[in-house]
Amino acid sequence: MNPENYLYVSALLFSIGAVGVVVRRNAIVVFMCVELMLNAANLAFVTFARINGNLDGQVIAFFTMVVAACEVVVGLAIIVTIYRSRRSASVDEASLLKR
Amino acid sequence: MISNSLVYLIVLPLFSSAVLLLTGRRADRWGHILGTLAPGISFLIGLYQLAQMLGRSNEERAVTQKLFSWISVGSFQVDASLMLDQLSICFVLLITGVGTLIHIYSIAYMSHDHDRRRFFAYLNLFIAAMLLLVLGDSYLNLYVGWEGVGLASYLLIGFWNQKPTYATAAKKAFIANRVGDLGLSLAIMIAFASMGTVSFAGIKEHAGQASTGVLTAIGITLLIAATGKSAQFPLQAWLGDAMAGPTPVSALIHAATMVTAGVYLIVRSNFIFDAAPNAQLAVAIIGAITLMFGALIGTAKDDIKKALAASTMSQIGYMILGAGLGPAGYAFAIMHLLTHGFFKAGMFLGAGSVMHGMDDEVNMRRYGGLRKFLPITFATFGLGYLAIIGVPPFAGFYSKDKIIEVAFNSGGAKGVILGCAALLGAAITAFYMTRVMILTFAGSKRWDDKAHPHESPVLMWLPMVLLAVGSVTSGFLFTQGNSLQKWLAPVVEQSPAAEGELLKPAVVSILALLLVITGVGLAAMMYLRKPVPVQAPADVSIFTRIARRDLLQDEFNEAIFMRPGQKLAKALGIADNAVIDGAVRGVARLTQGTGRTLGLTQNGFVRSYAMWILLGAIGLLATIWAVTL
Amino acid sequence: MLLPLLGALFIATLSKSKELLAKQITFATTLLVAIVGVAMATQFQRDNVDLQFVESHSWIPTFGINFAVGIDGIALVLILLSVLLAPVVVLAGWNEATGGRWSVKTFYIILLILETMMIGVFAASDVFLFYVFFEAMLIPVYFLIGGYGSGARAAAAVKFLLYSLFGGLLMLASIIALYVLSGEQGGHTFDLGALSQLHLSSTTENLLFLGFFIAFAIKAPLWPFHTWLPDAADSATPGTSVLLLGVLDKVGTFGMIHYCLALFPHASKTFTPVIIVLAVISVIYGAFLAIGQKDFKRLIAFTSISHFGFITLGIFAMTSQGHSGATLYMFNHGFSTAALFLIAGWMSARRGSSKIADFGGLQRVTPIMAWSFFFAGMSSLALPGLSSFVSEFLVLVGTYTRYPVAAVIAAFGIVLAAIYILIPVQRALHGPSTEGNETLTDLNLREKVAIAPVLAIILALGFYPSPLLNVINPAAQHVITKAGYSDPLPTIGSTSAEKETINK
Amino acid sequence: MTTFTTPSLSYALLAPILIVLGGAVLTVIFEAFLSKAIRPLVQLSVTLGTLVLALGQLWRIRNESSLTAAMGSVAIDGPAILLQGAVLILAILGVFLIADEDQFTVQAAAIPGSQEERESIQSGEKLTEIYPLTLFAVAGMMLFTISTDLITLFVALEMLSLPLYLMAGLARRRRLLSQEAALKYFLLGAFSSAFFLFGAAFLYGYSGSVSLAGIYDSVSGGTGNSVFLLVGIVFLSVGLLFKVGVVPFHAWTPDVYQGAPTPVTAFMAAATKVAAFGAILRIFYTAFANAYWDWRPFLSVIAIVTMIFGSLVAISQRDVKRMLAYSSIAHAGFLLTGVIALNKAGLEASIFYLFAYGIATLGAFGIVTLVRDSQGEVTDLSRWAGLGKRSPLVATVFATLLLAFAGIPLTSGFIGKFSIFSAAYESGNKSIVVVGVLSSAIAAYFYIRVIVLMFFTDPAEDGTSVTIPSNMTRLTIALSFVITIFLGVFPAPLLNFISSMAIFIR
Repeated sequence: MNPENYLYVSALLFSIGAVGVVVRRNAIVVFMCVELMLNAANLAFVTFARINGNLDGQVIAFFTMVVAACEVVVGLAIIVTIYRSRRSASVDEASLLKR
Repeated sequence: MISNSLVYLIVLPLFSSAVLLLTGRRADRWGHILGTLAPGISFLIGLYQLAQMLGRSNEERAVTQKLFSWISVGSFQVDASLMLDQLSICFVLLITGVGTLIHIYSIAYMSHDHDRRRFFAYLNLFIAAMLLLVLGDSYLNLYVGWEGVGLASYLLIGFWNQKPTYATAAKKAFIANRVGDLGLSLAIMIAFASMGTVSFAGIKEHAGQASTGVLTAIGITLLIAATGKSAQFPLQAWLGDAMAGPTPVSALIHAATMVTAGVYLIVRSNFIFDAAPNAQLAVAIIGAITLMFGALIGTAKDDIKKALAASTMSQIGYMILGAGLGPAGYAFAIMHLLTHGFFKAGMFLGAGSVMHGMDDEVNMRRYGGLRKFLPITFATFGLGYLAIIGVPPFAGFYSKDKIIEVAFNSGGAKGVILGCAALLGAAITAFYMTRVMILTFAGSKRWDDKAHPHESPVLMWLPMVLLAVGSVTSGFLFTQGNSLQKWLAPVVEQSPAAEGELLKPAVVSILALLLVITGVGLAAMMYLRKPVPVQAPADVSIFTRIARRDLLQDEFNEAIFMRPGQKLAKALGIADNAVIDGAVRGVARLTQGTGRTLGLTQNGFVRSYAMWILLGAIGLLATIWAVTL
Repeated sequence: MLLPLLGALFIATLSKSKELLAKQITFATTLLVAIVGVAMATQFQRDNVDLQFVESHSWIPTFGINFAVGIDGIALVLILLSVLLAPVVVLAGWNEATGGRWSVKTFYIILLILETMMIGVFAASDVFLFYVFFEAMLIPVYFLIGGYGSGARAAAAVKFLLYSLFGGLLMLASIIALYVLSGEQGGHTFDLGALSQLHLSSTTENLLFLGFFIAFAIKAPLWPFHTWLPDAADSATPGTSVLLLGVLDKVGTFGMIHYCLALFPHASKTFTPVIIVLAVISVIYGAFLAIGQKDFKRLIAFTSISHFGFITLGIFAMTSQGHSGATLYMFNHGFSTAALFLIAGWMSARRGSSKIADFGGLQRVTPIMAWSFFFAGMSSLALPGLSSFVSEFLVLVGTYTRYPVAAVIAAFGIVLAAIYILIPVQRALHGPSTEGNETLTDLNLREKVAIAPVLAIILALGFYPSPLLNVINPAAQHVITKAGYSDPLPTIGSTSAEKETINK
Repeated sequence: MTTFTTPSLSYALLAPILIVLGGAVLTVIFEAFLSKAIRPLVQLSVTLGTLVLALGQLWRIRNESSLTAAMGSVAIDGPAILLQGAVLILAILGVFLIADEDQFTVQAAAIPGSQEERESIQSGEKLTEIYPLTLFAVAGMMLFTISTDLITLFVALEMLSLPLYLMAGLARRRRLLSQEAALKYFLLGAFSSAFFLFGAAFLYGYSGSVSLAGIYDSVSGGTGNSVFLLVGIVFLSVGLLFKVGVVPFHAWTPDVYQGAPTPVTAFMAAATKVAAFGAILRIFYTAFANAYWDWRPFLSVIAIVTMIFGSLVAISQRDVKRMLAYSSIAHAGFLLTGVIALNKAGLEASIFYLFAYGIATLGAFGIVTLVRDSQGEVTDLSRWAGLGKRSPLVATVFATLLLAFAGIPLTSGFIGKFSIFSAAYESGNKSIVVVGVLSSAIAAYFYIRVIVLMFFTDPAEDGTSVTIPSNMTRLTIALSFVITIFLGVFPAPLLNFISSMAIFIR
């Protein structure tokens, strides 16, 4: 099966994620969409690793997961504090800073 | 010939004027004496120079003195240097001589004014400037004196400037003069551009090669200058108001000397006008127009000084006419200038003395029968009167008739027209001068009893007497064996005897005399037979009314120049703020506006920010695609 | 040249309370500078057209920038102008610092810094250095206007600063371009001499020329870039206005000569017609607006616009008369405007208003003040025998020989000048002394001492301008020759008519 | 089955980063074990010590240059030294500001205005987590500027970002805003780093190598699918440009700058820009150098738009921190012109500009921390009116820094602008120079507006006052003032130093 298809999939995932970030209100969900985008990138890496026939791509994928994990830690922390002080996780309500 | 004493002619009065101005009130006690000595000594120097001159042969009578190099840039070289020749010596003597007399007169006349010192300072300044005007050896030096006398006249007209109208009169005079000066400066520019020099000698030398077009241009611009300074049509309007100045000023500046500077300029520039016939003709025409113009105004004026001013205007018209008639006329123009210097100054001083006696009343309708109260004034004024209307053997007769004669003989229709104008002018002159005489000295008293007319002190009548003597004798002297003509010959080329005389001198004289008599008679009829009303009658012909209003000269100027000018200034002021500055402010406001609008994109919603990023990314993809494919 | 700076530093060390001392030190410093300046002038070899008193220290070698100074006759004259005016301003404006936003001391510090920069901007022979002074100079002026001025001073200051900055940035773009081009043609440099040797394509040259010219036109100010001047002059203190109109604006016209012509001779040729037109417009326009003004300061400001029109005219007439005239004009205008402004300042300080209508009959009440004003006015309308006549006439003659029409139109400025000077003279000095003027006091000794030298110089140069002209002429001649021009010859003979038309 | 070789690291060259990381770990441990009483002081001194030490080490290796310091994933060369040095210096000055505990919440976890928050304030607790976070961020930034392969780049990116996300949320006052800033910064940051990663993936796909050198080779070789390259460049750029905050990836800047505690704002405004631009310069000058035909157009567009947008919007700002934020956007635009220039001059200019700008920014925000009322900082411009009267010194310094931003001669800003514009002009992008000049004219307007406000407007009596700065804050401000002026008058030494160093090695 043509590895390019995996690229299409990853592109699709990435787009879904990006659009999700734009359209969803709940901070958690937005964050999940970002994760989706990261994983789309992972998929792309792995695919390219396959195409190029070297392992660097795979390695990066692992790195990415670790980094993503760190991001989750920081991200959730921030989101939780917001939730605690605002009693809501909607990103639209956090819009005091403007103009 | 080189002389090194010329400069003192100018320096003395200049110095004294500076002293008087700078020392301030401290000089009040002796200011007038110093102020009178300065021109006096200058007069003596002038006489000395004359003696020297007479001692030399006709050709090398001119003397020069180079003081220092004034302006020297590239080919534009102007020295501050003086030149005294047969023409300027006449003026020097006139200025310093008459000037001194008037200074003496002023000592008494201004004795009550606590600013007398300042008055003398101005007078000295004027003398200095006027001397520079006639002594300068280049148009630029002349220009300095030219504007200098303008300044002095401004200061003196506005001497009593606490009266707003007087201040305005001064301003008017200065601005009118400035227009003339513009002409002069243009003339200098053209001259330099075309001949590369501005000195009389240089231009005289090159005038031959220059094209008629250039010469005409120079001539016309010079004429403009002359009309400004000499109150000729169309820049005559200021002279009437200039009578706001103290009477001695009117006598010295606005009768004897400054206003004749225009004549000097034209005669001095004879080499240009002789080569530019059109310009010359223009001069003659202007002269003719003005002599009629002034005369007509003179007939309607009740203010004695304004009447005299009008006559001055008209008499200078004669001179300009004479100067406009070319070589034949120059000498007579100058002659009339000198004689006029005597008799008009004398009459003005007379008028001053009358006002002195009538506590500054100027309306002739409030005079009358003054001859018994001011006998000397009457006598001197009368002599001047006879001189101006041209009764032989008084000065005016010789000078004026000569001009008329030359006018007739200048050939063709031109000659006839100009000649007739001059003759007619003579008649009108006779009329209005007689009117003045009668209204002032003859008839019954019309002043109210508060006034106590009395003869003026010796310091005032002595100058009048001397001037009267001048106005009696001068004409005779100048014409005796064409002395003045011969004297001036080296400066102004003499023409070969005027071709085909149209009228013999005798004829002219007789014609003139007849007309004069008619004029006198007419006046006598009108003002001697029935008593003169104290209030100027309102029910008079439209012509009289117009004449009273100076033939609408002011109305004309205001309508054509002043008001549009003011409007333009105001309009521009608004435009400047609205349009230009408005544009600038507009740009500023626009920028701010855009900024604020763009700022609205910052709506605080994180998702819209994300949207921006997404769109940005897509946009970048688009551009990069567009570029590569 | 560094003297004022030292003075400034020294004053900075003083305590606020010692106002008088600060003033005295400032005055002493400026006076000293003036003396040094004059001494230098005497050392100047007039017939040597190269830059003199040259000094050059490497400043930013990376960009080939040197701290290079050196002056020719023109620069010398303008430096003289600055150093001579400075003490006058200090003395004349003895008390104008009080009532400012900040301490008197600050005022004099800024003043001295400004003087340093004024000298620097004229002396610089390195384009970058010139630009640095050109821009940095704005800041002190900005604070002088905004901090010690009156009325809408903040707005005026901002307007002034933005106008100038805008022009300056355009110039910066041109300078960058020059720098890069010089790099392409053998070695980055900012040396004026080297840059003038660059080979530029005509388009480039035109654009760069515009960059410089607009900056200078704003500074000068030339119509239609002038609208900042009246506001600035209106709200600045008299002293500041004197420096602003008298010296700073000269940087514009100086720059036209020193940079536009030197760097872009061909572009200058190309744009000359346009500039001549603008200049003539400025002459007439400024005069008319001056006639319309109701306020002394604004009136003087507009007269200056008219005068700057003359200066620009003289510069771009490209004749030795025009050029020498223009440079001399800068000097004279400096003094006559200084006199006008200082006296107008004293008048309004005494009267508490600068509206012309509020005055009347001053000649009776305060003769000396009135006379000084009248005198200054006369020199402003270029009365022969006073300094500005010589320069104005030279400009006109010089212009006429190449652009007769322009000269003739500009000549009408003479008449208008008479009007715009005589109107205020009549309203304020003549007539009966009106309500509120009877009690005004005449000039005191300090003011007399301050104004006397100015009037003296005006008079002296009117009769004997040679000392300056001799310095200016060679330089001016040099500039013109470098710009590829030579005086039109006298057109004697029948062909003169055609030749004139050609010159048009 | 490949044989396993132990990676060889040249520790000397990596020492600066390692020192910082070590310090970071150390501070974490202290955080855990030291008593409240001594913690702040210890943490502060350790942090400063670490940074200074790192700087010293950096100085010792300034003439080294190697590609194999860490198996080819970092490059130690002139620019690397310069940029790391810049980061460290800015960090030190930044820490001086951060040391002002009064800026930070004591209990990031506590709910704003809650009981426990009040208690913890009364108990005189001090927040000190900020120090390890700072150190980690600094380490990340340093790594970002030197890393030469995509993995390291990505890791470094996250390493510098994550701490900043947190730091943005630690303000003591207006905590809601602060937290919101943190949230926005985090979400958008993560979003953009996803782009970065995706781009990286495609570049890897294009060249089959993750090292910039490898990408460079295949670009010049022209092998590989150019579509992958273009997509890669674009998405990678998105991630990078987001960090420096240029239009249209700028949206976070104003909000975060305003919401974050001012010292943090100062630190990230100054240091992050250096790091991010360091990386951008390295990537575009080495990896994409030969593909400039592809990326120059859109970078030019972005630069132009950014310069104009930043300057325009800044005019209408009413909050000093937002105003500075927009000005930083405009400056990012100016800096991009240096990238576009793509010549040695451009590189030198950019580095100089980064340093000069960072210093000035620190000073400016430092002053912002000083202007307070009872509620804490006053950032509303209208209440800055008359500052010049109340405390002339502070106002003068601030004015000077603003003039530096505006690029007035005799300040570092002018030299920077001049050098960067001339570099851009030299590379033939005349249009950008013109736009840059014009937009700096616009920019001048709002800087001057603030100056007018401070000096020529009379103060409103509303208790706005300038607190006596702590010695360290004072030091930062003083230094930034002095350096700004010095670089304006005698830039030669630094410029020479930079030009002697600024060559990328591949």
